[in-house]
Amino acid sequence: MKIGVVTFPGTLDDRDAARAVRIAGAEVVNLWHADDNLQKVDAVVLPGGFSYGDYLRCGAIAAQAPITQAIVKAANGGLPVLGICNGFQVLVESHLLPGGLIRNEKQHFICRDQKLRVENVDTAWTNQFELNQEITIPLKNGEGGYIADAETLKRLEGEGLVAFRYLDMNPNGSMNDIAGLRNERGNVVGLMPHPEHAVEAGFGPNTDAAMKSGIDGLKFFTSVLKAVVNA
Amino acid sequence: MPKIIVEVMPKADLLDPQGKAVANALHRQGYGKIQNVRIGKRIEIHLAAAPTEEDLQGAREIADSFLSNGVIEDVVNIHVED
Amino acid sequence: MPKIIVEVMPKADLLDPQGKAVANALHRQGYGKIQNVRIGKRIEIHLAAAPTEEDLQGAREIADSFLSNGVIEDVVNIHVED
Amino acid sequence: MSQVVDTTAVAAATPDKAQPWKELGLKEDEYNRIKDILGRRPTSGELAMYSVMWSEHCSYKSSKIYLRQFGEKVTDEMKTHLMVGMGENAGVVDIGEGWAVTFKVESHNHPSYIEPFQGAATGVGGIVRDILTMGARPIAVMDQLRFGAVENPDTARVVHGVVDGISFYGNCLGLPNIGGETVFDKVYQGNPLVNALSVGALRHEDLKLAKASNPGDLVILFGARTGADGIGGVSVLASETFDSTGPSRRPAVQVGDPFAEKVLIECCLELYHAGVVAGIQDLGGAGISCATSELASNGGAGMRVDLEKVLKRDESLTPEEILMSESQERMMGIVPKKDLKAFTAIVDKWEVEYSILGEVIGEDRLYINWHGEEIVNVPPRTVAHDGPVYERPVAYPTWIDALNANSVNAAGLARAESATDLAAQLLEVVTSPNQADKSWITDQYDHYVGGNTALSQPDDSGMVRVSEETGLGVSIATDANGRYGQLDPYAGAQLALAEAYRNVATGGAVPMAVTNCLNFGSPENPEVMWQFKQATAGLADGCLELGIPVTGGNVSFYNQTGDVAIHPTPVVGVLGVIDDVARRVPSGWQDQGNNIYLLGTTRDELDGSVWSEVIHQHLGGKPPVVDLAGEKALAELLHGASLQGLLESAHDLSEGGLAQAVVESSLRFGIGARIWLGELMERDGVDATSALFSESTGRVLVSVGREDDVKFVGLCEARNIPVLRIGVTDVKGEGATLAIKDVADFNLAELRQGWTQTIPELFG
Ligand SMILES: Nc1ncnc2c1ncn2[C@@H]1O[C@H](COP(=O)(O)OP(=O)(O)O)[C@@H](O)[C@H]1O
Ligand SMILES: [Mg+2]
Repeated sequence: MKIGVVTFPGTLDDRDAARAVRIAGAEVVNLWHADDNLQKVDAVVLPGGFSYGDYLRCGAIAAQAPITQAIVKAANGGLPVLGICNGFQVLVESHLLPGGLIRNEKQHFICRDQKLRVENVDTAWTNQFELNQEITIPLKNGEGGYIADAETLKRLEGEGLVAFRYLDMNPNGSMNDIAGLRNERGNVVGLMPHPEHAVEAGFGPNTDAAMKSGIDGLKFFTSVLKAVVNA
Repeated sequence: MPKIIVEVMPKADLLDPQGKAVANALHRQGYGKIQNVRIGKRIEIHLAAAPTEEDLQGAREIADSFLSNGVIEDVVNIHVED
Repeated sequence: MPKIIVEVMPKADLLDPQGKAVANALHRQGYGKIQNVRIGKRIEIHLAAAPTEEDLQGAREIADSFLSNGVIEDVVNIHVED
Repeated sequence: MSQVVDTTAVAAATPDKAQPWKELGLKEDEYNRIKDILGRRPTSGELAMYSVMWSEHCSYKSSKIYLRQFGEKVTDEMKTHLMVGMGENAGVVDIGEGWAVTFKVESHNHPSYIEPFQGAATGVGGIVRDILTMGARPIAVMDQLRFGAVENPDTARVVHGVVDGISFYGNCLGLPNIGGETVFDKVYQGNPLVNALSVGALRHEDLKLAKASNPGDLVILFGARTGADGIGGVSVLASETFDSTGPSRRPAVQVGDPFAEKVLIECCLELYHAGVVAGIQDLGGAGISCATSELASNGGAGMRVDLEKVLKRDESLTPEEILMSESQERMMGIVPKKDLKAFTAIVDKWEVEYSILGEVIGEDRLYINWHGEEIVNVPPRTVAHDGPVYERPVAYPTWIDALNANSVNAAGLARAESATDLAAQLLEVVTSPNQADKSWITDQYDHYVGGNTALSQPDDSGMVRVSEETGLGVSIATDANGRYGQLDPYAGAQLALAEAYRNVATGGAVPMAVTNCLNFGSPENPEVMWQFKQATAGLADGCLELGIPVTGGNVSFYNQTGDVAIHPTPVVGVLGVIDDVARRVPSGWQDQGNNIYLLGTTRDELDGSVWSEVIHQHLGGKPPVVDLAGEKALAELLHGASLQGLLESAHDLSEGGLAQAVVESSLRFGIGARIWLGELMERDGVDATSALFSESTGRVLVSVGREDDVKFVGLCEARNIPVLRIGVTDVKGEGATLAIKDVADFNLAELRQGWTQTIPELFG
């Protein structure tokens, strides 16, 4: 199975995303922003970072890239796409997911181990979780405040499109504690926190069991393997 | 050098944490009269020659499609300066 | 509601990375005529009543001392809107 | 500077033309020396070059004679792992398995006071480019910060700007921040210190040196365009002190673009990998003046450059300004003609702009033309390496004997009388700004990116995995204590070295090499020069005794306002190697029911301590005794113990003494403990105040699983390291407490509340 990992100029977590894909047992295909060929991948990860410096608006310039255009087309055709942090911002700027992401309420970049509730397990990227499972993965962003107008929020909640919600504390002032979204079809998922930083014991968040041993993020990647096989 | 100025502001009914932070700071400094602060962008597009009507048309398109995100922002003003 | 608008731009002879990135993006999109882009801030100060002369004076002070960083930015314009 | 071009011909024809050498920071004899070298007056372009390159910042003219010791006081043994020593952009250390690392710490103090955000941001950018020029991939950064007093209104401006700047630039580069220092002291009010460290990893065969030695190779400037940023910044910033009276010369600041630098990193690594560059030099202070003269001088060759070919952001720049511009995110590559096509293919791929400025020549000359007219014609060495060298006057400070005499005991500072006193003082110490939790700062830094961070804040050292196959990794700790430095700069430097060395050892790594950033006042003040002389001697002697070489560093002088200098602040960074980062040891208890041992001896050493500062606002006496042999034995013990997997945790004792260490060890993972001081006080003959707050060196607090007790104690006794069981770890979670017998039972939740709220309350 082949999973594409996109690199824009300024992408930072592409190596981490590739590592996560490998640990999950899939083959990594590096996708370059300037290409518009998805090389027959079975799924795509848009990793975190500061594509194009996050200038103008996070993800806005990356949303214009040829590879993004190709991904949008394929996503509308059902290709599983995961947007992490800056990747989530790209999905929002490409209107694959609604709303917007703005500067954190406290105005500072924040890096912490963040507790989330998985509110949606029938997507390509969450099917290995249990409904309402509580997970901890790293969060690190300066512009992760989710906003949307009233009716959009109503629709998101009504149609159960909120995939992840912040628990214990809302780190960036996101409306309704929204940490991540899914699309109607469930193939596109975006979130601010970083599952790819919680896939290898020794380098993840602390758990009660042992320091840095958290690997809750791995299920994102094993989920898509299952989804693709069943598809 | 002639410029097209595009002004973008966060949508009125959406929160603007940056503006809020500044407003609070100003209140702490004693500027009680200030009700609210909102912070947007002022974007200068520099051109070699005075813009033609179609340059302006182009600018309007860029402003809506790229320089602003209609979901969370409004383009409040586009004008020419030189 | 009456507003004082403060416009702040990066100093002309300093690098504006944001403007540069946007200009490059626009060039990639085929807007060759665009020579340069610079991005600054448009700050709206909302007031309850039409600003008095001293409100404006206050705004000028805030603009220089707080809303802009004189080392790297210039206040290019302050005006009233309602 | 003149708009009509001042060519070498014009210069020869108008020998008596008045030139602004003074305004450019040159001394008269330096100006005359330039004339002797050239046999005529310099052109304005040459004057610009010499003035920046001969500034203190670039030429090290006041420190050179002392820095030599770092290269001289070394044994062959110490050199065995050294692939590149001092003098290059950064030293390179062989860490085995075909891997090498390069690391260096540098200051960006003055710019960070003028414009804290951009100053700190470009400080990070600069050190990362240094690492890159060695052919290494940067893998982590650290930041060493000194701010003014927390109560001073200007401090918040600097703190917010500096932390935002480091966060903005480092995070956007995708480099994990694995540690640093934060200190508040009024002596840094007008002179905050912003030091930044970067470490990079490379395969042995990928090692590069920035030099131009092959005639015919092309000289290519690539990266950002050249603008008016920080013109004259180097000479002005590094050779003028801030004087509240009199007009302070504020230079044009530099604005950083971390995105451009991230792209540059990937681009340069691809250029190295493709083997299409002979060398790459970064452009930092002194910009093109520095890059051209250093590349040529390093390569023992010359260069011919057409300056008008430089891509400019602003067409009005004069040639002198172009030579001095400090625009960031630029690199100069030396490219064999045959590789030009491959080179341009790669830079184009990364959408990096470039322009071919000229080529390397066999002749020992640097020619720079401006639209065909010769504006520079100099021997490159005289600009880059043969600058002035001063043996500045040195004077034993008139005030220091009195300061040393005024010890805690001589001053009769009241010690804690009762358990209540001790408990109150402990809380006051651990919640004081310098001892309180630094998460408000470190939570603004990405320590996850890369997926290789094994240790970071709040542990004693930062540790990153280098080889994903074997787990081979490196760790770094940095330290400096300005108060100790003020009491005794020789000891102060060794204490910084000892603590950084210990902090690497507690993590489980083996100390290997040293970098340093020496922050001092004005070298023109003989007493400051004495402090510098003492500190460098202390550091060099200390490294020799510990057997680890200094691989590079940086000097920052003129950190003073008026004639008041900062405390001598020699930031020392120690690099350690660990065969498998899975073995790393955290600084806090990990489990209930483990035994807590204190290694080392506690003396009545409160002079210069946090206790004397926080409880009595006192500074006087002599700093703690340094015992480097003891530190070495301790480090070997810790390594042995961690190899056998005996250590659940290890935390060194430093500022705040045992009190600080037990509190931090408990709060690390929220695990309680019961501690008793009686046996310690009895064995070492100290009172409770010293037991808790003394800052005696060579001490580490470890926790060991019950089953490993005998083994561990045996190990200590075999190496005759003083070992004493002073407690046992307790339950975690709800109601967990740190119970210190005859002091108090501290509820961990309340303790954490106090320890974590100090900094946010001040700056949040
Ligand atoms: N400015 C900073 N940037 C990054 N890490 C920091 C900074 N300041 C403090 N730290 C981290 O906080 C922890 C405590 O700092 P400190 O008490 O100085 O450690 P130590 O006493 O071992 O020198 C360490 O892990 C250190 O790396
Ligand atoms: Mg320590």
